[in-house]
Amino acid sequence: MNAKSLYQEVILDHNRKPRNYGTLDDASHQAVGHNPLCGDRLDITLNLNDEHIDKIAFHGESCAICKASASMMTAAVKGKTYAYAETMIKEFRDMATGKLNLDNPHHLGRLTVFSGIQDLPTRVKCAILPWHTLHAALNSVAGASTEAEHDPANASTV
Amino acid sequence: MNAKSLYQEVILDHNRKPRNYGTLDDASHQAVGHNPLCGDRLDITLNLNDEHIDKIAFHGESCAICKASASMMTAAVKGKTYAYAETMIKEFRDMATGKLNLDNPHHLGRLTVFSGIQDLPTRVKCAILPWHTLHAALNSVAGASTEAEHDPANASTV
Amino acid sequence: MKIIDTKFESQTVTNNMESTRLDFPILKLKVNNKPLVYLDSAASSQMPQVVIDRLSYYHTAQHANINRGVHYLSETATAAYNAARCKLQQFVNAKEDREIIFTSGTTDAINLVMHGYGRKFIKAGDEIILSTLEHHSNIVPWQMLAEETGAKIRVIPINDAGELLIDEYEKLFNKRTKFVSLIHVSNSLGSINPIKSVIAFAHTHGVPVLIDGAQAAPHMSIDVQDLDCDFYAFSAHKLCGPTGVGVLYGKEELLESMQPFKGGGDMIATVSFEKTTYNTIPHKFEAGTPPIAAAIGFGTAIDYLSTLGLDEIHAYETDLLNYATEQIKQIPGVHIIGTAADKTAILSFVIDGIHPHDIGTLLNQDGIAIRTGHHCTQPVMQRFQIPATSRASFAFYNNKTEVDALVAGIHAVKQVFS
Amino acid sequence: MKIIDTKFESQTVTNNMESTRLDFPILKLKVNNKPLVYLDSAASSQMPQVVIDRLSYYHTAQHANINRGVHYLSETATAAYNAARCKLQQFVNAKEDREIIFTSGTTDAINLVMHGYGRKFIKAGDEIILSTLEHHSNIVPWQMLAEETGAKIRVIPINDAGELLIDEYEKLFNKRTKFVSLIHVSNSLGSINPIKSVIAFAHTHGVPVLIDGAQAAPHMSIDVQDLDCDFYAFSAHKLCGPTGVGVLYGKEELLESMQPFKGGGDMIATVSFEKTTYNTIPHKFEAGTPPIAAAIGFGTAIDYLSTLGLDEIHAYETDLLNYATEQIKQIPGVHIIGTAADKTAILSFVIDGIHPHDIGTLLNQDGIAIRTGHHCTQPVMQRFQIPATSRASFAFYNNKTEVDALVAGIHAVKQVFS
Ligand SMILES: Cc1ncc(COP(=O)(O)O)c(C=O)c1O
Ligand SMILES: Cc1ncc(COP(=O)(O)O)c(C=O)c1O
Repeated sequence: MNAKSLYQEVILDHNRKPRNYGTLDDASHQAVGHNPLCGDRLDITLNLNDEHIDKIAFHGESCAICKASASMMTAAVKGKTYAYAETMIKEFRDMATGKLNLDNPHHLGRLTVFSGIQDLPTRVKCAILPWHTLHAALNSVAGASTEAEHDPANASTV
Repeated sequence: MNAKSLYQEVILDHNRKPRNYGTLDDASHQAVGHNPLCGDRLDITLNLNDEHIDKIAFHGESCAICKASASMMTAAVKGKTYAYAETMIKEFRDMATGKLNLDNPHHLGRLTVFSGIQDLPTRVKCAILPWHTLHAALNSVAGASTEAEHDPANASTV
Repeated sequence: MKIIDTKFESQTVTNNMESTRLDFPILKLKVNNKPLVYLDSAASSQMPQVVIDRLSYYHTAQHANINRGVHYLSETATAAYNAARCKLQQFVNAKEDREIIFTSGTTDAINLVMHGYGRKFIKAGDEIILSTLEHHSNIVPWQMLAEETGAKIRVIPINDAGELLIDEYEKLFNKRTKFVSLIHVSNSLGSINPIKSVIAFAHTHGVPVLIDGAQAAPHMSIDVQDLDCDFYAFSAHKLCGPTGVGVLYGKEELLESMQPFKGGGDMIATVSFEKTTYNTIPHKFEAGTPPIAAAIGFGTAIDYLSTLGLDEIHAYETDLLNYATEQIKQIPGVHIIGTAADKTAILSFVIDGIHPHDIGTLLNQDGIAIRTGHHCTQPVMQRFQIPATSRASFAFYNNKTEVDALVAGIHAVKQVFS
Repeated sequence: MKIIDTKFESQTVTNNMESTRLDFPILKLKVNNKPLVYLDSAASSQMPQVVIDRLSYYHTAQHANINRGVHYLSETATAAYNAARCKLQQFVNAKEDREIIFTSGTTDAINLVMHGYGRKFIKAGDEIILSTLEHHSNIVPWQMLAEETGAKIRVIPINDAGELLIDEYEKLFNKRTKFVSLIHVSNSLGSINPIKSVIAFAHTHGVPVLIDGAQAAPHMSIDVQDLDCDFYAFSAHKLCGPTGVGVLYGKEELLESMQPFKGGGDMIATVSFEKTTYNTIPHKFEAGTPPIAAAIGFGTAIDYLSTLGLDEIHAYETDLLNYATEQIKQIPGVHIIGTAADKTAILSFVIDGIHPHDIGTLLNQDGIAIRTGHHCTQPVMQRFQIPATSRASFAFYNNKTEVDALVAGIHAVKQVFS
């Protein structure tokens, strides 16, 4: 897949009409993701209820790849359990860095549209940032804000 | 001239039987030459009488090129005037660095045996050290010891 | 045959400078099946064949460690290394070759001055003047110094065009002002600063000035004696030379007065555990085995550029810049950042609603290499309240066809996002 | 044809290691009409064709500035640079690739630790342990630190063979001991220090240890996890790689705890004039454009050496050393300096009544390249009360024929002075 087709498939939809865009006023968990080297910044707020992600929202300033990734991610994890989301986070990161064999069973669904990102190494971190931030949010103390850049997993990708 | 013939001509004689080797007890001028990068060290003592170098002596630890240069130098400047010695110093330095045209008149006499040194750039400083030290001695306050390494002329050759 | 034909053609079609692109093998690459359009020379320039060959020749027939070696290879390598120093001396018209210190790059050079001059002479309460335009490499070292010593940093502001506010600069001076460190040409905006008068003013206050010339030296002729700067720093890899080497020019008296930066071999005269004495300049500041091959390659790059002529390079690039500026500013939604009256061929821009990174990735799809991001000048980004720009930077080996490709590429990017 | 014949011949005559000399174009040189006999690899090794070619290829098809570039060349160069880091990681068996910092050489690496660790953690009255064997690059930085902070330097003495006195080492420890910085293999004598036990002892006192591996890494396999050293430094140019690049290995926790050495681009996370935050390791210590090409070439050199096998190299060179030692010590009036039980293939010697510089110049007349002088180890010279030595140093591309040439050359030198 080349960059243009990646852009066309993903952008056309999610960049212009991002899903779950905004902030939850009553969030139980939240995190701020920040990629200082390219200026991307992403806020994620979510409500974890009985291990389920009841509600989730994101906003921020970022490139189209990051925004589309965030938008599709929120749609994909909404209503899922904490454990399910963590599995997706791991699978997405593996896919983006070329470590996931998509022929094996996985839970990424339409998110496989991002598999081409592995050929654009400098953009991998854009696609991954929302997932790191979600991971940080899921593991945050209620109301605490975590800088995803201090997450060692993210640190190694910047 | 290759290195071997330079060595043969100069060494055979002056390295084994250096002229004016030793120290003058009643020196009017003196200097210590030091090439820290190769460990060469040379003491020169001399008596300047009515602008003439009446007596001169050297001793020290050095390679054969330096020793032979010192030995021949002392023989050459003994009895000469301060001004004449300074002219020889300049001519020798120019010859060693390839700047003297030996076809023009000069005062170096048998010292032209060192003209081949210009093809051995790292050894130029060995041949020149006695001349820098002589220069330092001639311009020293009576009895003072000058470290030739602080002479900018020498400093630029180490 | 083909190469000669092309050369002939390009010489007749445009001018002589353009034919230089044939000297650069990398410019023949295809990227994504499109001819490479390399517009990232401000980040790093490409290398002409003559420099590539010089490096190979050095490693094939001349290499050994330099200084103090009495054998043929060491003497040959030493002579070539010293010759490179003399070429650099002439290139910037320094008075003495020992005023040229080989460093590992501009960053290393600025850090050398910070450690060697700053940590020796700048004290708590003293002030250091920088500008909003600085590259991080001319900010962070001084911040480190300020943190260590308690000195203060004062910043010359810029206007909306990206030009220094000289009045404000002059107002910054007071008795505590001890150093000025200033970028010659902005790497993110292209602004050429009026450094000669800036330096003269600082000198009326007895304050020494370091000029970060990383973006100037490749594009205009530099005369450090005419400028009367105290230090001037630049990197080989932006001058068609190798990575890993750069130059710090410094006035002899200043270099002599400074403490060494790094300790090691060759920078000493004598060493014992009781007492160590330092070598003369430039050696005092060149501890350890230097980047011998890279310095020699740098010398060859300087020869190459000097043959072209820096004034000719400047004129050609200015023409290219004007052409590109005209084209780009006509594209709806595109805004040029950095519109100083006096500029080198650097074109930073933003496009409404499209993030620079997406622009960069999509242009690359068409073989066009630009740089996107903050360009190591976050204060400039903050000044213009943008996270990043897209930057096309031109060298003498670029041509108008490539500008046209960039313009077409930008239209295509807008199409994707339309 | 000729080359293939020679190769075949050398393979049958001796062994496989010797045929490697055909990979090194410079070894085909004639000097003063004699075949070059290069016995100065301890100063700088030569470069195999595969590394020369790698550098040319990089400049012909892959160069751009690394990090943050979204275009093809920048991504290619970044990937190649990172791959080189991973090769180095494997080469010394570091746990993480981010524990490998590219520096401009061993000297730069040691200075990095001095500024980054020493200036942060070592205070007045603290003690730093070095040894008599150290190269100036592992003395002067610590003297600079001692002068700045008021720390003290303690020195491990050596015996007449050039071996560390381990008992004396252990006695140096006390509560004020804060750092040990030790040469792995002496560059002037060849002594291999028992660093594993030295490190273990320092660790019983909670003291970190830096190992200067400049002369060890080229000649034996290094496992930093097994050694448990805290830092390990070496230079590419002694490992068949280019000048201008080296490596500092450091344990992650230590590197994290240190302050940066040089400020500049890429070593920061965010910069403003108010507050700057630093990037993660290794970037925190790689300010500015690194020696990209040289690091990539270093990686190729590491591949080359790893294919030969460091254990095989060590065995071959030991055999060569033993042969050379036997030959040289039989020459009347010649004295070997450095007779440690455990040595790399370094042979320092003096000849009665003949100054080393004269020996070096005369051997060069026969095409034989050795190094003469103090080898940046003046304290070793002081210990043996000599101003200088002649040093022949061997690499895996040398052979016994060359040892014979050296022996014949020494006889000829003695003849001149007879
Ligand atoms: C033992 C030792 N340490 C340090 C160095 C310094 O290495 P470099 O000059 O590459 O910085 C050398 C090389 O001369 C050496 O032999
Ligand atoms: C203006 C300016 N200063 C300093 C630097 C740093 O140069 P280097 O990375 O070669 O040390 C650069 C290059 O990025 C630059 O453009």
